[in-house]
Amino acid sequence: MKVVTGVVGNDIHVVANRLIDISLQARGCEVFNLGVNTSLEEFIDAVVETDADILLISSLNGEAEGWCRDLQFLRAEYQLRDVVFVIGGNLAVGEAKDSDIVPKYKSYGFDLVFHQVDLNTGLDALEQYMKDRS
Amino acid sequence: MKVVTGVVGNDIHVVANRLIDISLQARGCEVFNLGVNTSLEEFIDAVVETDADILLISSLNGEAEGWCRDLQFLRAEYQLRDVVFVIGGNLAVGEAKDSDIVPKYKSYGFDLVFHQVDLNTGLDALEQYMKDRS
Amino acid sequence: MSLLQRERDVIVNNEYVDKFDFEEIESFIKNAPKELFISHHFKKRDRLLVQPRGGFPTYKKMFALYEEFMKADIDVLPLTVDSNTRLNDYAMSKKMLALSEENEMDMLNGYPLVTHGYRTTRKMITHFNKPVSLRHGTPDARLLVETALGSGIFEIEGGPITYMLPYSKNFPLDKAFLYWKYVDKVCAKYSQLNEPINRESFGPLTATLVPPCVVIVIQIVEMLLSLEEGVKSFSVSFSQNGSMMQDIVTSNVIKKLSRFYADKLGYSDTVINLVYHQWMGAFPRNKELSDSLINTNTVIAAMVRADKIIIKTRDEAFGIPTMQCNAQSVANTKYTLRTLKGLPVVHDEEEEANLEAEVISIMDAVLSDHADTLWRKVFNSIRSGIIDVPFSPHIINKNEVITIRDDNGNIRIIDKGKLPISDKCFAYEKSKVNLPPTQTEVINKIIHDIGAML
Amino acid sequence: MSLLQRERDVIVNNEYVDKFDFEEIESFIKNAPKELFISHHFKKRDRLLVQPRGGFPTYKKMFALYEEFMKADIDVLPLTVDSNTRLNDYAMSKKMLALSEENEMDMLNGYPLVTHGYRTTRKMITHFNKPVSLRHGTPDARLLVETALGSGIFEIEGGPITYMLPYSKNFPLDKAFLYWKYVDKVCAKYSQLNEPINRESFGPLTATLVPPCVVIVIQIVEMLLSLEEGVKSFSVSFSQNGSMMQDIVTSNVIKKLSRFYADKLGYSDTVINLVYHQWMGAFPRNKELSDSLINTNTVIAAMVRADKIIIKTRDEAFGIPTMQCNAQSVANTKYTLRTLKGLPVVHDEEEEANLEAEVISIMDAVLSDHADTLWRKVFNSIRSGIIDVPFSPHIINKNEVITIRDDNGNIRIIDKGKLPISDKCFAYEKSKVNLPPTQTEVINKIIHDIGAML
Ligand code: B12
Ligand code: B12
Repeated sequence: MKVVTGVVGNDIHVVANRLIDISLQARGCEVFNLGVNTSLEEFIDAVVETDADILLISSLNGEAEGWCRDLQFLRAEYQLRDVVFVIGGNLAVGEAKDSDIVPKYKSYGFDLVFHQVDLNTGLDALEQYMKDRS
Repeated sequence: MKVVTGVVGNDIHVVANRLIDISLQARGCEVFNLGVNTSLEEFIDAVVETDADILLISSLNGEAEGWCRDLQFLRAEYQLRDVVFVIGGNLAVGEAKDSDIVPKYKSYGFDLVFHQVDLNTGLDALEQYMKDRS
Repeated sequence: MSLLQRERDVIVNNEYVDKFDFEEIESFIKNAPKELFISHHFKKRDRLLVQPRGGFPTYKKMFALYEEFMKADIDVLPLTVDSNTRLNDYAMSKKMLALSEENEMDMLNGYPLVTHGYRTTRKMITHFNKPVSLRHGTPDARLLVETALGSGIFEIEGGPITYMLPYSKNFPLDKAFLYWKYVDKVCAKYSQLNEPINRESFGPLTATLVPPCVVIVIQIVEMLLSLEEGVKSFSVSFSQNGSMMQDIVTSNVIKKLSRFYADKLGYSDTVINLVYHQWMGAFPRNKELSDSLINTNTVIAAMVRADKIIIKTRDEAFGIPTMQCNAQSVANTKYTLRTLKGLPVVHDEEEEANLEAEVISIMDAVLSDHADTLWRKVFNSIRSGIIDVPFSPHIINKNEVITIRDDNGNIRIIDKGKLPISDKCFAYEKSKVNLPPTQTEVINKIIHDIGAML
Repeated sequence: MSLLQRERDVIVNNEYVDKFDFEEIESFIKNAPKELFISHHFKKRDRLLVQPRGGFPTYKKMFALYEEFMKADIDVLPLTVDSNTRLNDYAMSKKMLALSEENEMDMLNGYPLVTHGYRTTRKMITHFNKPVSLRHGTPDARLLVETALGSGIFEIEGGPITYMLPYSKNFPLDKAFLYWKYVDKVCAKYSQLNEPINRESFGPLTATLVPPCVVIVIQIVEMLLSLEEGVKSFSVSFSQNGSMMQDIVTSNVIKKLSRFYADKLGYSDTVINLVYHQWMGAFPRNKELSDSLINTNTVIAAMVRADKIIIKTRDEAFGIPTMQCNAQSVANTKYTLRTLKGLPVVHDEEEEANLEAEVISIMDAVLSDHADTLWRKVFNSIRSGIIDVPFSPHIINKNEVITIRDDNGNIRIIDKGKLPISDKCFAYEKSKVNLPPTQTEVINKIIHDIGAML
């Protein structure tokens, strides 16, 4: 399984990113880690380039919404229907409820949304999702 | 102005009692301080004996309700209609609202009720009450 | 039948109490799980044990409180007794318990242990299988302690001085000494069956500007009185003074001197532990600030290297805390102790030397009293003001010692009354404070200092 | 016109910014009330100054935040800038500010200072008349700082290293040095008009297992770079390490050595202050526990005798705090500092000697680099790993140093990478930890240690 990962936008919180890298590798994935401060376009480019199965975006500093609104257009434009789009971390400025956040990001084109979900719980859910899908 | 004061029941919180003694004296009262751990009967006896104008009871440990329910009967029995009955301190077990506490103690026969009221605020109100009355 | 046993039979024969089955109690204690004994937990010394205060009138509510505490990973469960039971007014407790049960409203400020009895209470205590500490304030605690031990409560707080001078107005002090001798004897007796029963003294006293030397002397004296009767596990205690340094100094001196006097009088086999009470004086009427105060106290407890901390709640200024609030306080304290690392070991030579000298002077005076027994020496010392507790409501207390805070929050003696401390020590104390010029200002300063945490 | 002034004219000529009136700004600063200058408050040194973090997108909400803070008796107001402005993405800030204003919803994680401009912002700052501290994280802060100074913000946080290595991935480090030289020059220039503008370095860095020697070296180096440009008031800082003792040791050494190097290089007229940051790593997802952590940090800040403390809130793990929550945190901290008395002065000779030796070795290596200017020496040192910040996202950072916690919570170096610390010091560090046997276990321990406060 090929995974492109990184932190979206002008966000430089790197600690989670390092742990995600380690965890994905431990789960047997081939990881392309773009690191922090990555734009949506860079992510999409990397997905195309590496022919990835999963795009796993982190956002910690509350910026995600501003960056991810256009995902649906890019997704259609590049015809990336088979790639699984995942986002996780801290997906709002200030405190927010799951029930607001999850539908919103799904409407932007994400398949799986993990707002303030523990990393392992999220990655377990991702694995399950990939299994159910194939 | 003669004031009988003390702490009612099996209550031994003495600090407020010492301060009340000092404050009443500073306000020019003649103070008969029965101290802590004083029963309602002892208070009434002292009021009769000293011909006091005011009976100022403290209660801190939450016991007051158990002891003061019978005040109305004693008040009637000894015909103490002219004496002003005051109670203050912490008048319930656990946290309680003024709007519950004040009417309850008034129904027991108190003229003035100060639940968790600062001492000086209470004594100011008492002085005002005595003025309005005469 | 021994004299003690005869006395015991009389004590437990009380119209408010079910018949005691001493044989059954003995076999219960013999076979009780080690977990119930705090002395067993102290042995491990792997962490600072956390204990709240807490008592509700009904069995049901007390049980629910313990459940909340267990969720917060508590170390020692408290059983705080209501103030009527404390003053042996079982009739009032019974009446108020009935009212509490009928109206689902708390008409008592604690658990009326004697009224519930040991058979009922033991069910609860063995169910939770945690050490329980009896918190009361009772000059005559004989029946209460018999009930507690029968219930599985293996830590008994109090003593003839610490549960008298702050907790009573008229109770005869000489009687208190004899009643507490009884308590110690019974604890010592049961201590031979299993792990020792722990006795704990109540160092906070009136929690109002009590100078550390008085606290330490009383702790040592009560300890010695217990050890005389055969107690093998004893906790000395004190509460936050208002200055971190004074807490550290008090801790260092109380540890050193309690061991010193125990050894000196031939009790070197006794295990002595230190208990720290979070601020026992008036709390701010703001729950957020109370939380801050509580946490600061937890940090200090860790710094003074206490073995157990007794905690307060954010509801302190308002009344008996709700169980959720109390359990939250436990959880917060456990968190702070878990994450707080790398504590320095601190000493202040000068302060420690001064405090040590004060304690030794007073101890010398107590021990050289002409009376034949220790308790009578202590009794005389209190009567004469050699031991004098500020703000005690008790008629026998001299009430001559006056204290005030210095700029660093330390409690300093400005009038030593009959305390037999040396001129040098007294001069040291006075040198630390700038006394206001007028008597009224001194009184205002004292009122201000009582409210140091407001 | 000087070279600097020509550069300034270019900088402020930006499509997102209103025209700058430098003359007007100069006269504003000349006549600004002393209260706006934190350097003025530091002089009094009568208490530990309390400062939160905080920034909201709209002027209205920012004003309301300051009002809340004032009620809590704040000492220093913060102005935290959003992350787009930090990376000079003014277009994005503008767009998101507009969205925030339209929808009454915060679409930015801070106050977009450049977008609002100095004329608007100054109204707010002079209205409250408290010192304001600029918190950002911007490698190229030239326009931002010009705007800040024009607004009446007289404390500028940051520096070429501390606002680069933790805050950026690709920004060219050499440029950052030059851009920060500009900032320091402008600050120094304005410092001559009234009280000095205070510059503050950001010691927490990535807040993730950074060893104290690296923090201190970076603090000293950034200080020296500022002093070179004529800055007269500088604050060094660090954040809670995870061990009280390591905090105390770090404080003692940073105070001593920052003074030492300032004097050595001829800046003995500089005033140096110490700022302590409450725990900057991951917070527990439980607000009660966060409160406990915050308060513990306040106690430590007082123990290490900092001049200012920068505080967190109980909402830290969740997101930007509400203003009420933030103000409550200020009130709690002020309460603790007001009631906490009698703090001991603590030292640990062995630890201090070791840390001092480490810092001096690294400083020696930096200063003896062959380059001609200090900034180039530092630049080379970072590139070669003589200065190396764990968990930095920046491509230039070596990322070779590996640290872990010992049993007392101290951060210890287990792989020194290219840090030029002596064998003796490195042996000392390693002697403190029991390294797990396998690489996986080491990684798990590091993950665990990052979450020390969870
Ligand atoms: C110090 C203290 C003690 C000391 C007392 C030493 C002594 N002999 O005085 C010790 C440790 C011995 C003690 C014991 C107990 N205490 Co106590 N104690 C306190 C504490 C911490 C401070 C009291 C104090 O001295 N305050 C300083 C003085 C100056 O203020 P004050 O007493 O509040 O009085 C002010 C006002 O109430 C007012 N006021 C008082 N009377 C009057 C009258 C009038 C007319 C007016 C206008 C105003 C007024 O003016 C005073 C000055 O501002 C309070 C909690 C708190 N307030 O923070 C608990 C508290 C009063 N104690 C309490 C209890 C229950 C007990 C115990 C029963 C033990 C237990 N179960 O926890 C025992 C009591 C035994 C007994 N027989 O009464 C409870 C009462 C609970 C309730 N009402 O629901 C409190 C509130 C703690 C709590 N939250 O559980 N206590
Ligand atoms: C350390 C830290 C920093 C360091 C970062 C150093 C670095 N380069 O990494 C510094 C000090 C530099 C910093 C800077 C800033 N920070 Co910061 N920072 C934190 C802090 C305290 C801890 C983050 C951390 O390292 N956690 C440890 C890691 C392991 O956990 P994590 O990041 O939470 O990730 C876990 C989960 O989110 C999850 N996860 C993450 N991604 C994904 C993806 C998937 C698919 C799944 C399933 C799970 C998952 O798994 C991870 C492991 O458990 C948090 C608050 C907190 N959490 O306590 C704030 C926080 C993230 N920062 C915040 C902000 C706003 C900033 C700043 C903008 C400054 C400011 N205005 O306050 C700047 C950012 C500048 C920028 N350009 O982005 C905010 C975000 C606000 C919001 N979302 O509303 C937070 C929440 C603090 C706050 N309450 O204000 N920060």
